[in-house]
Amino acid sequence: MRDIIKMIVVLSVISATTGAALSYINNVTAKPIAAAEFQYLKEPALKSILPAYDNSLVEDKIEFAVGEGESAKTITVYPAKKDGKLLAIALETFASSYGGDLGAMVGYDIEKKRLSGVSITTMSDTPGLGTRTKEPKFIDQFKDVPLDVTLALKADGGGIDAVTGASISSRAVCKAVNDALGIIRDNGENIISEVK
Amino acid sequence: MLNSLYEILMPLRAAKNLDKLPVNAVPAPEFLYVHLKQHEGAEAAPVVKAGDEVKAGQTIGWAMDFMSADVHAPMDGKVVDIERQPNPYGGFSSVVVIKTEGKRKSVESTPDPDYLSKTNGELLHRIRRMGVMCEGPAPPSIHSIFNPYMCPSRLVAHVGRDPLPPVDTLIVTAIDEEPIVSINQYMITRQSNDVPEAIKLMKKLSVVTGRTVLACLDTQKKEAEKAASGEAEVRIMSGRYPGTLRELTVWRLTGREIPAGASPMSVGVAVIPLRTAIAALKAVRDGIPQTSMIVTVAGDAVTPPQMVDALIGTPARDILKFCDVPEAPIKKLVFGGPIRGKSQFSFDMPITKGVNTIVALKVDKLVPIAENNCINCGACVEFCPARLQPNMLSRHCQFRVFDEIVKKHITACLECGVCGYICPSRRPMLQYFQNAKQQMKLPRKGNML
Amino acid sequence: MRFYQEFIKGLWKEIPPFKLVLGLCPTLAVTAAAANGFYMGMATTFVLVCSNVLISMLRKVIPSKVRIAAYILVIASFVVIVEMMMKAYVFPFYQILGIFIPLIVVNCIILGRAEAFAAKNGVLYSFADGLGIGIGFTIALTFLGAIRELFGVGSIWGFAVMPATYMPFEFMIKAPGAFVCLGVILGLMSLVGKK
Amino acid sequence: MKSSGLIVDVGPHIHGGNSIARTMHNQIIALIPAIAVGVYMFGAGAIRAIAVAVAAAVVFEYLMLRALKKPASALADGSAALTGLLLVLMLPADVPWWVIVVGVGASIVIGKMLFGGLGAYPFNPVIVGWVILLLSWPGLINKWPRPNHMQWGGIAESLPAQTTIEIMKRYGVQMSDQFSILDSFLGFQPGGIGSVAGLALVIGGVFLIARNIISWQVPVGFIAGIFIFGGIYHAVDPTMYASPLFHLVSGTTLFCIFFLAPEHTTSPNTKWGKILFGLCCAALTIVIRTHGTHANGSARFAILLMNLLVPFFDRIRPPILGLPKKSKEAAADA
Repeated sequence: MRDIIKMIVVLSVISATTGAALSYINNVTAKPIAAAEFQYLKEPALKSILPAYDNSLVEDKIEFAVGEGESAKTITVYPAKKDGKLLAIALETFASSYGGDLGAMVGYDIEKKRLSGVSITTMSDTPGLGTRTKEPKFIDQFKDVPLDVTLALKADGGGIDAVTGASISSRAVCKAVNDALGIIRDNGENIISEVK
Repeated sequence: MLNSLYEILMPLRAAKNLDKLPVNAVPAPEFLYVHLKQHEGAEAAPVVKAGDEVKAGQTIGWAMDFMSADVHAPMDGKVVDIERQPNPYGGFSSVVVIKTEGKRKSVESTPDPDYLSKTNGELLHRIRRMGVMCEGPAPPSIHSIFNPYMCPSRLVAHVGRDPLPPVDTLIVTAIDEEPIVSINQYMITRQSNDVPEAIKLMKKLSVVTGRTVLACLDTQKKEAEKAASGEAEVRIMSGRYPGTLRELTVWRLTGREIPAGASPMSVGVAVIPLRTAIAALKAVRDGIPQTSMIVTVAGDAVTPPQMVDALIGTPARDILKFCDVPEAPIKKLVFGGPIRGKSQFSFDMPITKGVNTIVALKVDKLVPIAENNCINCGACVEFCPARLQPNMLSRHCQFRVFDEIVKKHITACLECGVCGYICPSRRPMLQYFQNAKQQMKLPRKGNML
Repeated sequence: MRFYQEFIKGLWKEIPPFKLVLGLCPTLAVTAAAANGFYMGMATTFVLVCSNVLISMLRKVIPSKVRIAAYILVIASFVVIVEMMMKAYVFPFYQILGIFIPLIVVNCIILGRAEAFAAKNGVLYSFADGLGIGIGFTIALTFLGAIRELFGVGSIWGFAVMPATYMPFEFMIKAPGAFVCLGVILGLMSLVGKK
Repeated sequence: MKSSGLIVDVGPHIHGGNSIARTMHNQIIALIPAIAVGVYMFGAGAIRAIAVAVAAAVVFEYLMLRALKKPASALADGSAALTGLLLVLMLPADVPWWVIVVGVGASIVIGKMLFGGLGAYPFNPVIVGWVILLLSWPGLINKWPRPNHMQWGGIAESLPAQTTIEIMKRYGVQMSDQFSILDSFLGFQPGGIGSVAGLALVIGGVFLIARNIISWQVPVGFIAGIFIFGGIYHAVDPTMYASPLFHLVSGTTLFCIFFLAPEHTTSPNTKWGKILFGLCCAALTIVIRTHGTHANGSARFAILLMNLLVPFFDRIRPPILGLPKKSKEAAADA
């Protein structure tokens, strides 16, 4: 009997202590984590694809609903402004790839009416193979693409050179960018007017 | 003749036309070495001593238990010595050395034309006294075939099973188990006059309630039908090797599978080789004891193969000399068939009642057998008559995982040697199994009848 | 002296994945590059040292019947702390190690050392043991990662060492390559140990 | 009694004459028609590739035999040469020499010798080597030269040299309808050196079966499976799924059927096990080809996966002779 009570007491004490420690640390680190996630995940991607801007992307971002019925979803749009003037917008789209979902941040230059760049945000493909889609050699092919184009790999009859050995990842990037192009084509005016 | 056996992956077939060869009697050598253990069970007790004069057919060894049979002097002569010598089938046994005199004489006989009116017990006793045995490494005597309960070694396999059913099928087989062996084939063509009477005697001894079958090779159908003359129905079977084994003969003729280690009596079948049946007939009717063997001498060192009638106790050297076979090229001398026979270390080894064949092989035809890897080709699984997995069993044996082989029913192995014959890796399959059985003290397959 | 011995044994005699053959999950999963292996090893070392020390302190308090549950609680807490700290202050490391950090909880090296060493020895020796084994683990993971990276990518720690014409042997940085590579190293280690 | 210097051992005292060397040499002989067609189609490049592969295989085997302290005489059985030959026949004729060397090395060292050599490996070493190459340099070993004498009325000229399977996967099954099955069967299709020529492979396979080197059950089961499962798909929707004949003559299907699937060590032993093994390989081949991404290597992946299940196929076997009825279940468990 004494053993059982001892067990219960010891386990309870350890659980309570660790629980308390964890919740304290969670509180302390919540803010730095959120900041770090934006800083390391979204910001580099946005910086690489948007022209120079001076506003805070986090504060200015808006949620925008696109599609109808089953394909309805909410996307986050980041506007890039300089001196109060809207230069470009960026939005993130996803496509399923070799190792799971692949996220692409697509920037759109409002002046030129062309893509200002594409950057891969999240992917879990094979390191050294699928991840090579992040390299400029591949990703820079999406720069300055006009709105009315549907992108495809050369092997599929399009104009994009796939990363050797990673045609699935390359195809997924194409699809994500195509999605973004579609969204901008269909809703671009609305988004721009809302952002302004 | 044997060269045809070196066919790649071809099934072993019974040798053709060996039974048509003339049979010459080997003249008596100067010394005969008559083993007192030529049978299953205990060694016979000598009833002569050094210096005694013996006559052909005189009893020199007295059977000591139910499984064994008496031993007779094959020739007139003088007992020189009784000594321990290596037995061709392993171990040592007492040998009566007889110095023979002059020409080979016929055996004295005590005929009994009224034998059919005797009781079975009297007949079996007389057969045993006349020393009639089957062939093989540990040949059973004819009386133990009909009474497996009386043999301790047989009894083990029957413990815990239902009592023996009455014999409803008697199979007299004129098929030799192994390819070169041709003694039973010989009987059906050359001693066909005695066949009906022998079958009748066997029917009486086995108290058969159902049918009687004379099994013969498909090449001998006509002769067999003539010889059986209505005493038994003739069934022909192919002479493909593992199928000629006694167990498989029973299975092919009756569809009954004999439990591992048990005798065919346990499924109500009695199997008698034709040669043994005729020898038994000669024992009870003519009173002739078994003192000589008809031996096939073959192998690639022997061209052409021959059949000779040799006295029991004649050393292999004298038989080979009589057959004009030079000894120098012979590297392996096998008593018995080329698959399951027993290889001998000396040309001086005398023949016993178990020896029906002498196979002499040259070394250039022998293949190196070694503990190579099994490549899992599956040939042994395909050909195994017991439907075992010899490839796995041999690996267990090789690495001495003996518990596993018992679980995998190695007791059902017929020790036919086909797995070793076809193995492309040249693994010593049969050796593995025999060794494992010995280690685990499992019953070995002898000449189980 | 004994402190030194407990420390040094983890570096060769009981080096975890190669000699103890423990903790294979991270060994196979994260060693596609030398740097990944190193960071994973460091994170594991931190958890290992902390949990070893704490469990060694509590070893007389914890009843033996619930010891595994208690160990897991302690280990899991440290792992979560490591994860949150990394996320908050060294996010790039977190990005590399990602989902493998939570797996440290079930890394059998940590539970194994807790059970086999910390539960029976004093705090100081447990610290030495945890540090030694952890550093050994780090060395092993870095070594394996370096080999796989060298052949699979042509670089070590991100620096290209193979000539530009080298066609990477990408099998090495994929999952089956990890198995083969680890297997070969294990075989060579036991060969060396035999002599 | 004096010993006469005779050999004393256990029977059987004679041997059927089969040997590992005979098995391997016959398989190499059976590959000659396929090699001949490959050389005719792809020219000197094919000869070069084969020479490199066989030489590399022998060298690797020799080194491994030395390293594992086994007698080097095992080289003579030809199993190493056969492994190298089988691997290179699945590769394009213009593949760089070092790819062949690495692939053969992976086959011999990782696939074969590290498991204990001939008879001990669980996976077909040839496929292991090929998979390692596929994981490492997919671009190099899936880039097919166009056969020298190929005439595909117009359509294929406009396409890069892809195997018929790749074209079917990429452009739809209508495209595959335009290839002549007979042309593909005779070898007029892009692909590996020895795996394009269906007729030559069938000749080799029939030779092997006739010589009793491989048993007929695996190939027959495999072919039947292709017809059954491919036929089911084709019957459901002919516009979506290719015909079983197309599946049979394209890709490495026939090569796998006669040379990779019946490989002794990695295929089942029992009659029904072999047939079922062939059927399952075929089913997986069709499924991978129809729904998977690596359509080109579907048959090889199917065999690789089925190799894992060989011990289970081996349990499908007849009851042991003379075993009492009640323990027949026990026999099945053993």
